[in-house]
Amino acid sequence: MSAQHTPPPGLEHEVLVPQDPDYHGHPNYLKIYISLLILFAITVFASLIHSPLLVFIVVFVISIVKASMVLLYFMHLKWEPKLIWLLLGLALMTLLFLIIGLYPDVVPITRYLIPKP
Amino acid sequence: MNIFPENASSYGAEIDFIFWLITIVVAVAGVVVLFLVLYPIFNRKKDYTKEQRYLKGDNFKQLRWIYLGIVLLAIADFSFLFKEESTWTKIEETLPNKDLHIAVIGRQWMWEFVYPGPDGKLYTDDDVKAINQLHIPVNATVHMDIQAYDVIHSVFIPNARFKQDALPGRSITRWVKMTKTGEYPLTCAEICGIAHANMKATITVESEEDFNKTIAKLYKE
Amino acid sequence: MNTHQKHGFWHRYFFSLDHKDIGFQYMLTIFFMVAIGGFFAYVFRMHLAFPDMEVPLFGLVTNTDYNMLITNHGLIMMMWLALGMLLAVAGNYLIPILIGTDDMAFPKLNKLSYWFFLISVILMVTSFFLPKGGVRGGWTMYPPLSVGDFGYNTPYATFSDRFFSSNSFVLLAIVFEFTALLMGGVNFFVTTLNKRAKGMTLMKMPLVVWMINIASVLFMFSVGPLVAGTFMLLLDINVGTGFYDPYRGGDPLLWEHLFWFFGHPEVYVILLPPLGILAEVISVNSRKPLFGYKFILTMTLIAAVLSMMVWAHHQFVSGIDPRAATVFSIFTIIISFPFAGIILAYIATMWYGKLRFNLPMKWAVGSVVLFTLLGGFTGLHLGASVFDIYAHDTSFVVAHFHYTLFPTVIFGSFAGIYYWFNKFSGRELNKTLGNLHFWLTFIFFNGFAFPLFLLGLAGQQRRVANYSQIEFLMQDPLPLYRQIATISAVILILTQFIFLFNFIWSLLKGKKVSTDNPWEANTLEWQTSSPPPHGNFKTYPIVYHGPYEYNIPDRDTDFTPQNEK
Amino acid sequence: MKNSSKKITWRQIPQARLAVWALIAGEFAIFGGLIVLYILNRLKYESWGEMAQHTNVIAGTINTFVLLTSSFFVVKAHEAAVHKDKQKIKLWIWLTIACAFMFLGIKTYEYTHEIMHGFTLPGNALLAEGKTVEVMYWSFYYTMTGLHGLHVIAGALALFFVMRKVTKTEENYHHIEAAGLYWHMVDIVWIFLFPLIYLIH
Ligand code: HEA
Ligand code: HEA
Ligand code: CUA
Ligand SMILES: [Cu+2]
Repeated sequence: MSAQHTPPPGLEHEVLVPQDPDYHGHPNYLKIYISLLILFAITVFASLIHSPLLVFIVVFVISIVKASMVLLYFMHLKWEPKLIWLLLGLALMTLLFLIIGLYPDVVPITRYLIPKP
Repeated sequence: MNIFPENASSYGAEIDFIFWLITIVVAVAGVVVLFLVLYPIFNRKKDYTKEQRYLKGDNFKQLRWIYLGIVLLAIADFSFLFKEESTWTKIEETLPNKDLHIAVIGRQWMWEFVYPGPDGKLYTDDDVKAINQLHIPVNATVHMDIQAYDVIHSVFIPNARFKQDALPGRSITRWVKMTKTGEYPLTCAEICGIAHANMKATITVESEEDFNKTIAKLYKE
Repeated sequence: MNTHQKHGFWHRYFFSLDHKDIGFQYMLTIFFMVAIGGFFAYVFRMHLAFPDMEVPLFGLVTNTDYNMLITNHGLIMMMWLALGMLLAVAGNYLIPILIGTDDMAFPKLNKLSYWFFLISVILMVTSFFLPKGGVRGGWTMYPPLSVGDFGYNTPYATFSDRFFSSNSFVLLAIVFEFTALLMGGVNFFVTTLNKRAKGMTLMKMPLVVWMINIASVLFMFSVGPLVAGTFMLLLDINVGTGFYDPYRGGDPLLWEHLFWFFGHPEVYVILLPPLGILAEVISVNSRKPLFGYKFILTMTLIAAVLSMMVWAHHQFVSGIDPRAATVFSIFTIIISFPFAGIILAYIATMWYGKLRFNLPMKWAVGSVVLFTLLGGFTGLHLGASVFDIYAHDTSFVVAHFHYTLFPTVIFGSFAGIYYWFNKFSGRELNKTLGNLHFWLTFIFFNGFAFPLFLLGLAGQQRRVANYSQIEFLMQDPLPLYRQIATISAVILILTQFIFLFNFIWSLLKGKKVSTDNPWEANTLEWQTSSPPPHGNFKTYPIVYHGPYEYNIPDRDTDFTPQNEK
Repeated sequence: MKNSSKKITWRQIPQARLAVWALIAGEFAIFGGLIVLYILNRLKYESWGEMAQHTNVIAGTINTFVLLTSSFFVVKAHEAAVHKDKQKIKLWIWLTIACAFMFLGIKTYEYTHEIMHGFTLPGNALLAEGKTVEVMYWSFYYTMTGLHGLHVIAGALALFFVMRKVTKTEENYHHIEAAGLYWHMVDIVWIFLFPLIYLIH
């Protein structure tokens, strides 16, 4: 294999990269899991409300809470460097721009007039 | 200078004006940039001291010329932006009262024009249709409902500085007011298949009476 | 040392894990694609000027041929040349060596990324030979047309008809290529963050490394929705869904949005790496520190964020909400400020310098001048929504984007190739041929592209196979302009053979370099042997200085290698 | 050891994990794009609510539960990796993969049912009824869940191979976490898909 060259001297700092995975905190995973399940149950019951808009809002907010719990604790984002936050933040920003830019052209349907010839 | 085709619509001149405005602004900026680039190239022999050369541009004092450049550019940009946006509002965001309402429908590969029949209303049974021949009265505000059947087309009237894509499924209303009589080309400006190149029509701008005669004749047919 | 020379051809050009070899593989593949793209340009340019003539080497160009030629020219040049040359080649070759490390963080992923790229190239090229011929809907592939003959109107077409159509193949090719570039991007990102030589802080990285990384990240985010959109278009074609079919609740405008949401950031993805290359070249050859390193970086980041808010300027007249168009127009004008900052900073670098007006520098200056004066500034014309009503989809736009793309992609790549040739081959390019190549390219590029402005202002639409039926476009002097453009374009393309010859000949037989650091540059790649061994450095460099420390006052030499105390 | 909130700097983050984070950000843009399109169309067409009633909410609920649980398993595997306990790593990862299979199984069941009821991807049956707009709901449904399903498969494969590598040859324990991150991403996507597709009528 051509990749086999021994790292020459001077690369010692590379060893900084920990081989030991335990360098960030560990929350109590069971607790998180149970609260996720509770939130999940709320979502399912909330969907029985008879108002689509309300359901949408409630359900969406809970989804965001759930997703951020998974992100923060299961994925240890809470202990990750700011760089990762930035990366994910940029992804969300992209989506924000997209939704704002698309809204006026996709949602209002008043301009639809002609049926298929 | 007539690098543009002859203007025949009420707002065409304003669009040309915007072009010249921007061109002048960027021409001035361009001369400055060109000078800035060429000066050091033709002045290569001159010997500066190391201190003079070791300019890193890492503080505001050294960067001030660049900031000044950006500010000047910003002023120039916004000066034409205001004019530009007000024109845009006038042309695209507002619909002046109409004298005539027609539909322009693109299909592979021809233009279909629909005039209101004797009842004066569009989209009724007595509509009048014409293919590739558009007649409109002079000095009349014409509303066009721009539509397409199959793929995206684009109505382009160079002499009116008018362009609007025609999307299937959508009806987009734009207006135009021609101020000169004559025959003008109307072409398709969005690729739409094999005969995109041949998808063209003629607009005849004529006086009110001539126009009425034409419609009456079309209606009979 | 040169471990790779022990391996055979296949090993070097197919299975190598070395970033330099992979970069070179990319480059050869891209040359192959460019040859196709350039040939297509030649054919349709000839057809435009002399509509009734049989084009030598091709024959008579029908309307279908014409549409197919321009579409594939656009696709190849944008997706395979520009993105490939600047992200994949520049990124692969430059990043590890400029940050002073042995290889990419994930060499195998890197190899995989090249293979994906190769698959995409193969898919793209096979698409020309499919029964119904290549794609013909413009490189933007607006849906109802790009769903094509298998469209919403022909539900009876069989699945194999649909799948073995150029439309499916090209979309698949694009998906593969995006995947390749995404893998590359992740690799660059991790390599830059984790594998820098000791002492190489972020602010001591050469600008080109920054630029390629910013471009990769920008690419990664902007392409996401389009990947989803491409899957949807593939489903439309192959399965018969109606995502873009207005008669089934879909909307063709959706694709336009998704495409340009990627498409506009894409042009900056294309622009940033050459700007980085220009920074290297200009700074070295002005013997001065790059003026305002942090300033340029800030401006780039601002522009990168802004670039995600301007996409609809390609759609001013496509039926979007006119009020939204106003907003997009304003942002489009605003985005010129950071670029003004960057360009002015480059120019400021040249002032008070001891300029060496050698070949890389010529390409760099040419790039700055043409990009600014005729590319960037006409961007402002188009960004003004009102004028865009008239100019949209005319040759004015074509001229604008050739004046932005050609100076950045081609001039920038050539600046890079002429600058780093000594490094990656250990030999020198012939200077006379190089000068000839530069001046001919410079002159005839203008000869080709400038008339397009005038044609566009006269109202000539783009993507039209044959103007001879459109009377107002046949008035004098418009046909003459077209012929000037064509003749220049043909000479321009022929000129590239000078380069090709020079490149191959010098690679095999050129004069061996006498020194490892011919430009007296600071950056790390010049502090190792030419060509660099596998693993790049004998001992890992330790970095003490920024990349652009020329003419530090109390030093004897006017340059200070980054790894010298 | 628990809850020690030791922060690390970005120089210390292992390569594999950094790469997976970058990948996740990219995937967010892809799925996010799709979800944005779905939401916008959802706002446009009220009649999609009616279609949403034809989805199998119970199956969806079970699936959500399965995925949430699998996320928990993965994180347990990570904990085992911290203690370098190969046996436990295997156990938790196998449980996760079992969850993946269960998820896919239920999904297949749902798909067959829906297809039998005429809700197919091109939706010719609905088209024949004149429900032109509603067809798109099912197009989105299959595209989103299908793409997600592919990611489930990819995630399970990744977990499997990483587990094999870690327990057999190399002892790169932190690779478990990297693969786990990807799996969580798949879960997060489902957290959004489930209510958007199944619950809002
Ligand atoms: C590398 C590629 C590239 C780059 C960099 C740009 C840069 C810009 N582009 Fe361009 N563009 C394309 C590639 C590119 N474009 C392509 C390929 C298309 C067409 C696609 C298709 O339809 O097929 C297109 C189309 C296009 C359109 C749509 C036209 C239409 O279809 O109707 C518009 C409209 O706004 C536009 C605007 C701009 C603007 C405002 C910039 C700005 O970023 C430019 C900013 C730079 C400057 C302004 C110069 C620097 C300024 C200075 C040095 C100032 C000096 C100051 C002083 C002296 C005070 N472009
Ligand atoms: C990077 C992008 C790029 C580049 C470099 C070029 C280069 C050229 N383009 Fe291209 N062009 C596009 C991108 C590009 N184009 C796009 C996106 C479109 C829109 C398509 C559409 O409408 O859908 C377009 C459309 C377009 C049109 C408009 C067609 C129409 O609308 O009707 C025309 C017409 O003249 C044209 C001509 C040319 C010519 C003569 C060149 C020449 O400059 C070519 C000469 C250059 C080379 C040959 C390559 C450089 C050489 C090397 C790197 C060395 C290696 C070379 C070999 C091995 C040969 N192009
Ligand atoms: Cu219709 Cu082009
Ligand atoms: Cu743009």
